[in-house]
Amino acid sequence: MAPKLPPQHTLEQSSATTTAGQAQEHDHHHGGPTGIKRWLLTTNHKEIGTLYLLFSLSMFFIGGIFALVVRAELFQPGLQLVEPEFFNQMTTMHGLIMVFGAVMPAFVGLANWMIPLQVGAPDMALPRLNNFSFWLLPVAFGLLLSTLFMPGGAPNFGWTFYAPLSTDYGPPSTTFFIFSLHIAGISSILGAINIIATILNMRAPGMRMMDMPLFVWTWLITAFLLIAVMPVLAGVITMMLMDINFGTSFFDAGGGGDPVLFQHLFWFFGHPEVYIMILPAFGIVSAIVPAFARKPLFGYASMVYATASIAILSFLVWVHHMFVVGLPLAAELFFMYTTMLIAVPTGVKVFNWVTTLFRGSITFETPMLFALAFIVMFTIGGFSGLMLAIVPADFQYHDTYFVVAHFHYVLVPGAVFAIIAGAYYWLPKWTGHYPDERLGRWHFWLSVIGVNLTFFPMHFSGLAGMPRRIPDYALQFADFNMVSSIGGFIFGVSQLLFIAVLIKCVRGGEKAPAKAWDGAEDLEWTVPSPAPLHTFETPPDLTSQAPQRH
Amino acid sequence: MSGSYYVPETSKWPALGSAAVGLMMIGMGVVLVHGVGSLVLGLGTVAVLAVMWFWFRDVVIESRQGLYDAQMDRSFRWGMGWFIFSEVMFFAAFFGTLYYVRVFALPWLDGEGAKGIATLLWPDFTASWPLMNPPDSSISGPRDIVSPWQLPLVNTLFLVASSITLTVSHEALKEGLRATARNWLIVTLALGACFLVVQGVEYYEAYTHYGITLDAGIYGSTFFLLTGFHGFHVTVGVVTLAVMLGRILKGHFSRDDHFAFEAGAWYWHFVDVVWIGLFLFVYVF
Amino acid sequence: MWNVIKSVLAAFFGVQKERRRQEDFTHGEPIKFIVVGILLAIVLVVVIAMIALTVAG
Amino acid sequence: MRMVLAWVTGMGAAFLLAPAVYANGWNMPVGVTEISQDIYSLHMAIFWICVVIGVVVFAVMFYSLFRYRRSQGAKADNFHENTTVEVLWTTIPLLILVGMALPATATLQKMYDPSGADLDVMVTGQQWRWHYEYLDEDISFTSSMSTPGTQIRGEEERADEYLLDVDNPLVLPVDQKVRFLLTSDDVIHSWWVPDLAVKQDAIPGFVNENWVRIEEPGIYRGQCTELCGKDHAFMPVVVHAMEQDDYEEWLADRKEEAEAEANSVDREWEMDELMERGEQVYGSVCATCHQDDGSGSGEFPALAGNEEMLDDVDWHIDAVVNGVSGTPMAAFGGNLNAVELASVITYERNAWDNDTGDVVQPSEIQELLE
Repeated sequence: MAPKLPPQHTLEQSSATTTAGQAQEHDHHHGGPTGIKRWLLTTNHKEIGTLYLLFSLSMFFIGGIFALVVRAELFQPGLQLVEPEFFNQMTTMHGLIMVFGAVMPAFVGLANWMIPLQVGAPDMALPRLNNFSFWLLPVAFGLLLSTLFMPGGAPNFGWTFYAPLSTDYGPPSTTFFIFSLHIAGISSILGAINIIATILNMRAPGMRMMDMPLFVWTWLITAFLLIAVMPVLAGVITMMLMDINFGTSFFDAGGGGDPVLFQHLFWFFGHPEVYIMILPAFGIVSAIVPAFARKPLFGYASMVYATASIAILSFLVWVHHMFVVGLPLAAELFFMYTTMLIAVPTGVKVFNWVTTLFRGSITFETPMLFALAFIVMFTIGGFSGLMLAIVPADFQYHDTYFVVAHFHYVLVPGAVFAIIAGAYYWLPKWTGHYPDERLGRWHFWLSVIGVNLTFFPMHFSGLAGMPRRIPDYALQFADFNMVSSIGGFIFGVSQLLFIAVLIKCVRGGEKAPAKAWDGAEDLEWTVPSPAPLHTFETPPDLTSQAPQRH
Repeated sequence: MSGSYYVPETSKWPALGSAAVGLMMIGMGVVLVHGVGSLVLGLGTVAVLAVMWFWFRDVVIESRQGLYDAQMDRSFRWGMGWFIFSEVMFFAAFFGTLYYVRVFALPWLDGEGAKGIATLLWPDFTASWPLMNPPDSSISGPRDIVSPWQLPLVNTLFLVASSITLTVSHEALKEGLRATARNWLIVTLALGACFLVVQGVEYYEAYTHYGITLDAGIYGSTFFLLTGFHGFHVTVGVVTLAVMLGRILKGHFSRDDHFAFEAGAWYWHFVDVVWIGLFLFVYVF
Repeated sequence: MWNVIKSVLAAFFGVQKERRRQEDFTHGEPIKFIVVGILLAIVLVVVIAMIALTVAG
Repeated sequence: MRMVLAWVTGMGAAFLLAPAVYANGWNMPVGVTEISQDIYSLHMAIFWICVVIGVVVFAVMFYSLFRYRRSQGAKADNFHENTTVEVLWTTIPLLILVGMALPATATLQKMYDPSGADLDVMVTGQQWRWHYEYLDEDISFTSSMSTPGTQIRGEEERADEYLLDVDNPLVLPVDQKVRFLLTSDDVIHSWWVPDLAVKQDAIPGFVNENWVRIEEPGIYRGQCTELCGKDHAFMPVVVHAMEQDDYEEWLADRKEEAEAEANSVDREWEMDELMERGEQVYGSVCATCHQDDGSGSGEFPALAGNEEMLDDVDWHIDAVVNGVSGTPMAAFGGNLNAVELASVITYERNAWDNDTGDVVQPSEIQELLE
């Protein structure tokens, strides 16, 4: 919208400074700064996407090392390697880093790279804000990791940081932990706003909502969830901050508060958060399965509806994390029923994927392998989730390794496998080269074996009675834990293969054409591989085309 | 419209901004935990404000150079709309806290309702709202409460009036009546400033005369949580509108191109609505 | 209006005829669907809550 | 393609193996209460429903993966919608869920009825031990893990009840409805005994209710299941269920002991007596933080050679009875009786070369407590 006012002195003053340079640069796309400055100052969605993905990958390894410390200590009964205080710091940091530092930024990175490409937009809607969202993350996680070196150690109260263990009884570093979560939260909210604005406003002419690829749909809904619940997290940690530093009594019955209030607020954030970490994964799998089955996704519309239903239900089920805190019977029943309902849309998704495979023409490249493993193992995680929804049974499962098995099945072969599948799927678009198929298969098989060795026995140790978050355990759990630890190390070490694949793929490999996979249909496959820095500067006009999916 | 979407080439403000945010947060943490480092906090705060200044300045300049099109305008609208939604959820958490405490926690501690057995631990406790005597007798509750029909009512009138004057100003801008727009915006700002002054007086009285403090149990906790964060938002709103006034004085904005002003107005109305909720549930009921 | 409610219910259930959906997405006003969607979500919550309260006695 | 086949058989085998493994005693215990047996049946019913659904879905999936390989010349179809099957696979799961919700609701209603209890026990979680109070019997005691540090550090062979043994188990009669009232003095703990199917959080400042009617005498073990700090792994729960007669005998003994101790408050205690009793109390209550040898750990100060404590006996008494604000040191005035307090303070002032020679008499403490 051109300004209709006559130019004023501000404008004259300004043209002498920043914008003159920028306006000039606008015509020479690759004339920007180079080296580290290029990455610091970039506003390009692909570069920012890459930054997110690399950040996430490094956090994945840091969080992974923390997990291996935990698994090493649990290899045998007794205290061998670390003290309980440090063990608790490791479980806490592992959870926080993996949730907020690895999985979420990975999905945001994929969104940054792929959403503009999939909707035919020149970039994200608000490119500078996009860069800000990213650079807040290293600040947040630098601060979080620095708590490890503070007196009293890092946060040691679990990634769910229940009050009053985290308030009256937390280490001094808790205040810094709260601020680091604030920063990460701001980053998530701003990132989500950007993604929503991009999806709603930047679609190529002619692309209707129901023409959008499912990755875009799932991210639209994820972004909505993020904007709805990250502020609640910000609120609850602010209340913690005040209880710790300013003498308030939000979570102290003595002053009229309630420790359980913390859990209500936390899980009102936390349950949608769980779906924030899985919905984009559904989107990725919904892209890969049809591509390698060479057949349109079955039930596109029901996928969209199912995603929306899951999102709505996610606001109605938070208490299922709190069935044993002692709540009125009506509350337990309400939340049991709503939680069970989630099984319906989730089941629909699995049925749709399976039916997409039916009568396809299937090949098994690495992205497809990871996507198929996702379907199987996510479903196993879904089953244990259904079991956990049954309140009386949950009384026995709650806070045991059964729960640990459940959510790791959903998050590791679920979210993480989907991210890896997405990386293999889109690597040709990012680098112009196919990832090494042989190494990819090794990576896949070792990961599958490692993951199942690690987490399957946890179902048994949990049912047999092993509580979560303990550095030492009774003798009857010894065998399960030994297997889990071996599996953990196999899984951890085999991720180094992923690094090898990535490096090889960036440096060279079989050249990929624009449409790198013959069954892939979305818009990103119409631009060259590797995608040039600027794409769709003139949006593709889809109005004349037949709708993509119908 | 095709191909005209403005993508800024590079900018140093985002990276500097996150460094500034980091500096401010570290400063705040060091001040709270170790009681030193207010210099770092001060530097960080100034840095954050400076980055905001320069960043928004770039946006204003680009806008006035005509680099933005209708699509960019919609991006800003979606962005601001969803940002306000996130603020709504932030306050929702606090209102939810107030609701939970009043409807569940306190009656339970007093022996009412499904979890009333908690009263075993607090035999002498009687629930009331405002909570004058917290369950633990070592926590001294407020001695008195702020009457809603004095300063808070005045403040309600200030804010409601300011919403109206701001709308008048906005309408005037849409009609191209710049002087009128400017005058009503000044009135709005004055009302906002009055609100803050009254709020300050009220806090002073709460602390010195009524014994309503942060450590006066859950009443003081929720009182300051809700009014404090609201007051902070009013401050931000006042600053935003002051910038808008500055831009009007400089001759920015046209009849149909003044989204910055409109966004500020959205924000101001949001803050106003939150106050109505506060007035009802923190003061009146 | 009845058509809007039917479509929203179909969406809640997750299944709808392609032809009907095309109609909704070409002719319907989004705001209607959003409002009805929110209302029906509230109805769903109330219904489940009523069941839970009745069972809990 | 062999890889896919291997995968199909591998995953299939794992899936079929899972139930077999379940049957081999790695499963949830059936337990010794009606509720625990109900829960076990619910658990198995849902498990088998999941297995059946899983087998059907994965069978279709792996059949498709095998049958429609492009390498075998499969040509892709183009269908992508079918209202009938979509309606079916939404409706059928809904019905199955309703079928699961009904028995779950019934069991839950049963669990939520603590009325008509024969015996009330107040269970209080403390970092890191449990305190039990028999509300109508005027008996209370602390129950701490008795597994020695030497076993944890591997200097001694680990016993069968490694980490699951306590000095004073909770003793309950069988076939009686026992109501638990759970709370906590510090952070949230959770009291769990799998065989009794009771897992309930202990929330500071609030009280939770739960109940059991144990059907068989025996010793049932469990653990704290809510992260409660450093020694979360080391606060087991042991319930000793007895026939009514044995229980009453135990109760009488306990009462007698308590009475004797109460009567002895006023008499002059000898140093040796206090040291002996003090060592017991110290081992049960203080050693988790301050260590057996008084050397302290982390934020918990050493007591051996602790000048602040040794120089000022009144400060020491105040610290133990009322706690030290701003530190994790809790107030023990409410949990320990005068004899226990006096003896443990005396012990701390004379053990590990502290040798102050100070004797703190129970009568002194009793005055303070009153």
